[in-house]
Amino acid sequence: MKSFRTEIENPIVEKDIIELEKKIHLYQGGQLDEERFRSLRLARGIYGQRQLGVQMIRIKLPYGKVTGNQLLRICDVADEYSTGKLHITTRQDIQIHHVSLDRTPELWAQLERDDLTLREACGNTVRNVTASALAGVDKEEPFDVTPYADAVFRFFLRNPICQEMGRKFKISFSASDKDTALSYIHDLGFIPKIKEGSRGFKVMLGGGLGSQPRHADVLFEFLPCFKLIPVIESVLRVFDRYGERAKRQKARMKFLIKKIGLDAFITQIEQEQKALSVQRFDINPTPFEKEINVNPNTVPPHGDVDSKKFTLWKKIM
Amino acid sequence: MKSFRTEIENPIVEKDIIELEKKIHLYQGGQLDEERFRSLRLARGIYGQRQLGVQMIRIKLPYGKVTGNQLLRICDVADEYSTGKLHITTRQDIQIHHVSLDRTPELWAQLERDDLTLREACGNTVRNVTASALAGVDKEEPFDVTPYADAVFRFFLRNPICQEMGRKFKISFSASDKDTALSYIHDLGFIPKIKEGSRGFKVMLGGGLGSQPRHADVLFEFLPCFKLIPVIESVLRVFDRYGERAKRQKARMKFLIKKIGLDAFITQIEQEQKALSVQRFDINPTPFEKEINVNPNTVPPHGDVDSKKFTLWKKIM
Amino acid sequence: MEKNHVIPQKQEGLFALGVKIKLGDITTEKARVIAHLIKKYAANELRFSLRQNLVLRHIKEAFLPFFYQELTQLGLTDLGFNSTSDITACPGTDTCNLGIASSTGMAVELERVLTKEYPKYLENKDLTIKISGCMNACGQHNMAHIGFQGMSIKTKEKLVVPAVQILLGGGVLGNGKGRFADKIIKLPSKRSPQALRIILDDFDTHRINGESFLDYYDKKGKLHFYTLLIPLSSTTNLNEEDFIDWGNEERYVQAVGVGECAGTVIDLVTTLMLDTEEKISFAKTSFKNGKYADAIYHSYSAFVNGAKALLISEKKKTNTKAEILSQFDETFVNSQKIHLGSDFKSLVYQIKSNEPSAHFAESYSSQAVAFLEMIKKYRKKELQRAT
Amino acid sequence: MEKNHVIPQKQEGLFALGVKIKLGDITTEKARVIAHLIKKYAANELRFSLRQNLVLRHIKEAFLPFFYQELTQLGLTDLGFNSTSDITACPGTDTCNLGIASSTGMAVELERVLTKEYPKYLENKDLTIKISGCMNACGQHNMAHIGFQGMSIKTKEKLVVPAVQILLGGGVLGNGKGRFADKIIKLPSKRSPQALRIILDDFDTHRINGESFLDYYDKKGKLHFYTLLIPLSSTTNLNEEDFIDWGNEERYVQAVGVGECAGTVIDLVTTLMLDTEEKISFAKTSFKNGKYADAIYHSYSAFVNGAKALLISEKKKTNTKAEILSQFDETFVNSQKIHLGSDFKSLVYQIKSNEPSAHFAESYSSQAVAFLEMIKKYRKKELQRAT
Repeated sequence: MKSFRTEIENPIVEKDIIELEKKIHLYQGGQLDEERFRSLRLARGIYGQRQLGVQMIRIKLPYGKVTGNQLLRICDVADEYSTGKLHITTRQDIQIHHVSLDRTPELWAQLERDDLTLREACGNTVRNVTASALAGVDKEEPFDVTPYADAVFRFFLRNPICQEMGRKFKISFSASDKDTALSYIHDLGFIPKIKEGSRGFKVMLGGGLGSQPRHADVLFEFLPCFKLIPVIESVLRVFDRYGERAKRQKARMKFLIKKIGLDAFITQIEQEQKALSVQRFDINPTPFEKEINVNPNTVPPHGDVDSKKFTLWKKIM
Repeated sequence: MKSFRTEIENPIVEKDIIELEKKIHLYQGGQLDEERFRSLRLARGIYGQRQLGVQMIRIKLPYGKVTGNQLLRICDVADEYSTGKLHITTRQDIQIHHVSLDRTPELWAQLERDDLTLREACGNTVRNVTASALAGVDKEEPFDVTPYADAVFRFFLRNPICQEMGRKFKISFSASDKDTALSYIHDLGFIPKIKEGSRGFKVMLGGGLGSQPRHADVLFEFLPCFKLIPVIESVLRVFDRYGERAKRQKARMKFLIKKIGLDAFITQIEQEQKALSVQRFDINPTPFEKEINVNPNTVPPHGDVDSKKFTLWKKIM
Repeated sequence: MEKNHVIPQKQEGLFALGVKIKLGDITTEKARVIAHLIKKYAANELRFSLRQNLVLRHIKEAFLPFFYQELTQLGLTDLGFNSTSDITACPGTDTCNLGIASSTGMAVELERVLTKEYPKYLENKDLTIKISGCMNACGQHNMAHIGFQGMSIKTKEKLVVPAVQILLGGGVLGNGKGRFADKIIKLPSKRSPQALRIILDDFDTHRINGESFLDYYDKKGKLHFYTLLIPLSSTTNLNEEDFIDWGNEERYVQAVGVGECAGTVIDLVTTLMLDTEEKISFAKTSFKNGKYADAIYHSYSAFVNGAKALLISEKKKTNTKAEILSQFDETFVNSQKIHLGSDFKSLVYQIKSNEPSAHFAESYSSQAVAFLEMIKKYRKKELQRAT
Repeated sequence: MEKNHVIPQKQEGLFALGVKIKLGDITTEKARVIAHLIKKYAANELRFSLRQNLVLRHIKEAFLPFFYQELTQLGLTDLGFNSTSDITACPGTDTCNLGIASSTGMAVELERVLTKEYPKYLENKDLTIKISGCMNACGQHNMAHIGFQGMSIKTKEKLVVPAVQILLGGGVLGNGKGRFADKIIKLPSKRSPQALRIILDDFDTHRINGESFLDYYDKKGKLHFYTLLIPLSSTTNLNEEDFIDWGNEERYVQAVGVGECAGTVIDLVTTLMLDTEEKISFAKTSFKNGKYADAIYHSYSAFVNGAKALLISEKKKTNTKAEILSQFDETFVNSQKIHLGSDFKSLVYQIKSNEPSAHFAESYSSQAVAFLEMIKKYRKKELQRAT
């Protein structure tokens, strides 16, 4: 196994990538059980594909955001390791196909140089934390949910309580009551609210699509922001302990709630208080509210525009 | 795609391996149709495996023979690219598992350095030419079939008439009438005979196992040796032209013979005479009959042997 | 608010831009242009949306024409961002192991129908269409107003046809509430465009004072729509088309774990034409090396593959090489569509009546070259007529 | 002629050697020793046989003891080369996409039964047993005297059980002639050893003056054997064992193209024990970095995985983490098999009643270490007792 030089500053990430390379080598030496290798690589965004011998790679983009350089980096990786085509998923990730298993560590190392991760994009982990695409600019939003989605993403990445759960876990943040992030089909869906001037969330619990869809229940009409992470941690701990693990079709959290009932589930969450790693977690939105620097002022030259089509396209009510 | 330096003398083999590397690269770039890539790699001994992302490699050993160095080479390759375990198949090939697709060109290049091939071990081609394991030493054999099996293997390797047939084609040579190479379940099965002092073969046609087994028919009671290759070529040409190609379950030659009947099939073979690349092909057995050099004479020292067990094991009637 | 592609932001004077990306697939070439654009003129940030599109932000009004110009050059200013024609579809049989029938192929076809026959739905943001390739609903089909779920049906004669389950009545209501779609009926998937026409026509004609689709659906009830679509569901009047899934050429095979499963959408006809060219070059090399029998066989394969390419594009059967020769005569030579100077079968079967001499090898391969030119011209003419 | 492992060659004074290789699997380590042996003492040549064995050749009589000695050290002088106990089996569910039930697992079991209960079949060259994992017969099951074909059966309660089709009456007759085996009956595959005993006992007792198995089979007819085996075929009296395929630990799941399909035989219990050790080391690292909540969770996983390992080896259900805790008490603690000083549930659920302090993290992880030692000792004792 060609080992590449990883110029990754972050030692934890570097350890992750080198471990992936080691496990691929073990697997190809027949010394690693397929089942365990599968859960390991799924938790690193590497998914089997219909065509044999090649893999699909899912790049995790919290609330669907990329900077210019990050998008350029994704394009370089897609040309080098895949087919030069990006697929945008319905949960704001980017998928590239036909990737060789051997080259996934290298690919991951390159993405990390622009702070992009494959970590827990697939597998029985907390998947991408999504948010409405207009979060931060939506006229109807009480406040920008982006900082809160970001804090949740960072807090549960590599967190031991959600690395080997019974099934995947999906979290969404909607910008407004229009709920474009579809909270009612998520394990945990958050809708921003202001109550007596302080920020909080309406919390939807245990929704899901699939062959047996379930409408989420209202867990809290209003949950103050400092409670956001502790509540999520307690829900994850309960799901990890009581969630079904053998029968895959019955393993999503929606089936657990159907089995023991919402009240019993809430009692369990309350009993987790003591064990939580944090009793409150204050999220500071200011780094996300910096001045929008839209330089420069002069519009670059451009060909004349077909005014009829442009108006139709622009049509602002 | 890391390209490795191939120190292969034989330009045809080198071209084959470099082409495989190119096609893998195209496939991983999404520019090669899965179906076509599959038939290309199957014809180069690379087979999909149950575990995702890894391949099974079949090493083709005509009449099951290996020299010491060839076996050592196979072991080196199995340790380097696979799980350090060799699987002997019921058609005298060696299979190794859990191999990474990217490294198959390298693997093949190493095998070729000891004149071992992956070529046409799988896919819709002439598979390994098998022979009874005692061929050449069997007390009951009229003559050693090894030189004839070898000539057939070399003549049809890379031969355009059997690179993209409708289905696989299996040829066997039995050492004696005991027919341990199972001629009755082969597309073409040969049993050595002597008639008026000259060598020839009883020829069995159109046998096969699978879900609908068929007992082979007798094509010739006695076919002189110089006719062996021309007859095989004519059978392959007829199968390539009239064999079913869409419905896989009906594509083996046994189904064609069932459909048009043995007589019609024989007429077709006769009509191929003119187009054959050779009207007769003389096979020279002498290179295979060189003195058996069992050096040295002195038995190396060894621990004393449990005589009771040894006798049981040795028990020659 | 999201009336169309330009969305005013809460930050005065700044706008967000909605860019529709068909099936969420974008080439790196286009993505790079957009990356440079946002770095310079859109606060170095964009968001991928939950409808598989792009949303740019923080754009000053004065820059809108410039952005429109740049995006148009990338072919990314089609109307219909977040509208009914912005159909969500999972990769399905393209790259997913679990895909039973093609969702992307169907999405392309339904979008074509909407753009050509129901243009007003390009601005309708309230009605969504979603397609999944299997029951696991990665394409969210069971929360769409009109949903399609890929599956397969067995006809009486045990033949397998790609099929689709039609679902109606799903949707987001807001503030945490939403609906799941009801299963209405199963149809051969090639009839989904017709099903969509029937649903939209019925809604457009009987809808009163702009009632929403969901209100209309609840009012009419499931049975009403079942009866509307029943005629499409019978599997006794299937034609050849119905046996071929969207975006595919070959007959549908439900690849259920049959060893290595098939499933890409690369155009088979073009591949076969390239293959024919390759065989002709092999013939030349063998000829140069004095291997005349090999050269003849390569030319023979060139004839057969070239004929197979044309027969596949006409959806003809090509089960054996021999059948390809007779089918080609039947379809193209006897009908005078292609003039060879003799029938195709005797042209190709020269291989049986000639010894593998240098002379024959040469004439046979030049005939193969001429044949390839002829079918290339024929195919070009056909493609021009079709588009 | 091939009476046993040493076969006199037509070349006077030289012998061929038959070496039985179980399931045709040999490590490179052993193969290298043999390669050097043949280079020096066996004319630098060996042949792999059609029964997945090795045949060395050109060995002088004087060298036979030396070869016997060398092969014994490699564990390759088991009796039964080419005999009934030399069972042909395809890789089946180990590595083949099409495998429905395990053929290698069954072959190992049948060989054990033959070696222990029917030793004379180790010298019987006339009766062959062959096993395939599916109907494609790569294991040649339908040309064996006694054949087994892997499949699965659905019980009334819709549960899937690994099953096997028994076939009888195939074989090579010589000079181009041979027979195919008839399908006799379908049984749960865990009953194949019992089926083999019934067939061999019946043949041994009722066979007259050494008639061959094929003559006996033709004389008695298919129905005779069907009636013999009927009692084994009912699926109303299945036990837990019957739901687990040969060479596997977990309940049988027929992996039919379900996304990424499962199928290796690496011992799950050992993997879980290693996993427990890994979790304990993670706990230590987290503790050192002051991440006490993380350390506690790793110790918690160590408790659960360790318990799961023991429960699996006892074929107990381990559907959820919570169930594992109660099952462990029920199976090991209440039955006094393992003494913890308290029940397992309260030991592990300390996590719920303690804040994630450094003090608790430390005591919890040392308890986990002690627990791992205890189950390792228990498992070692169990394994000794079993073999």
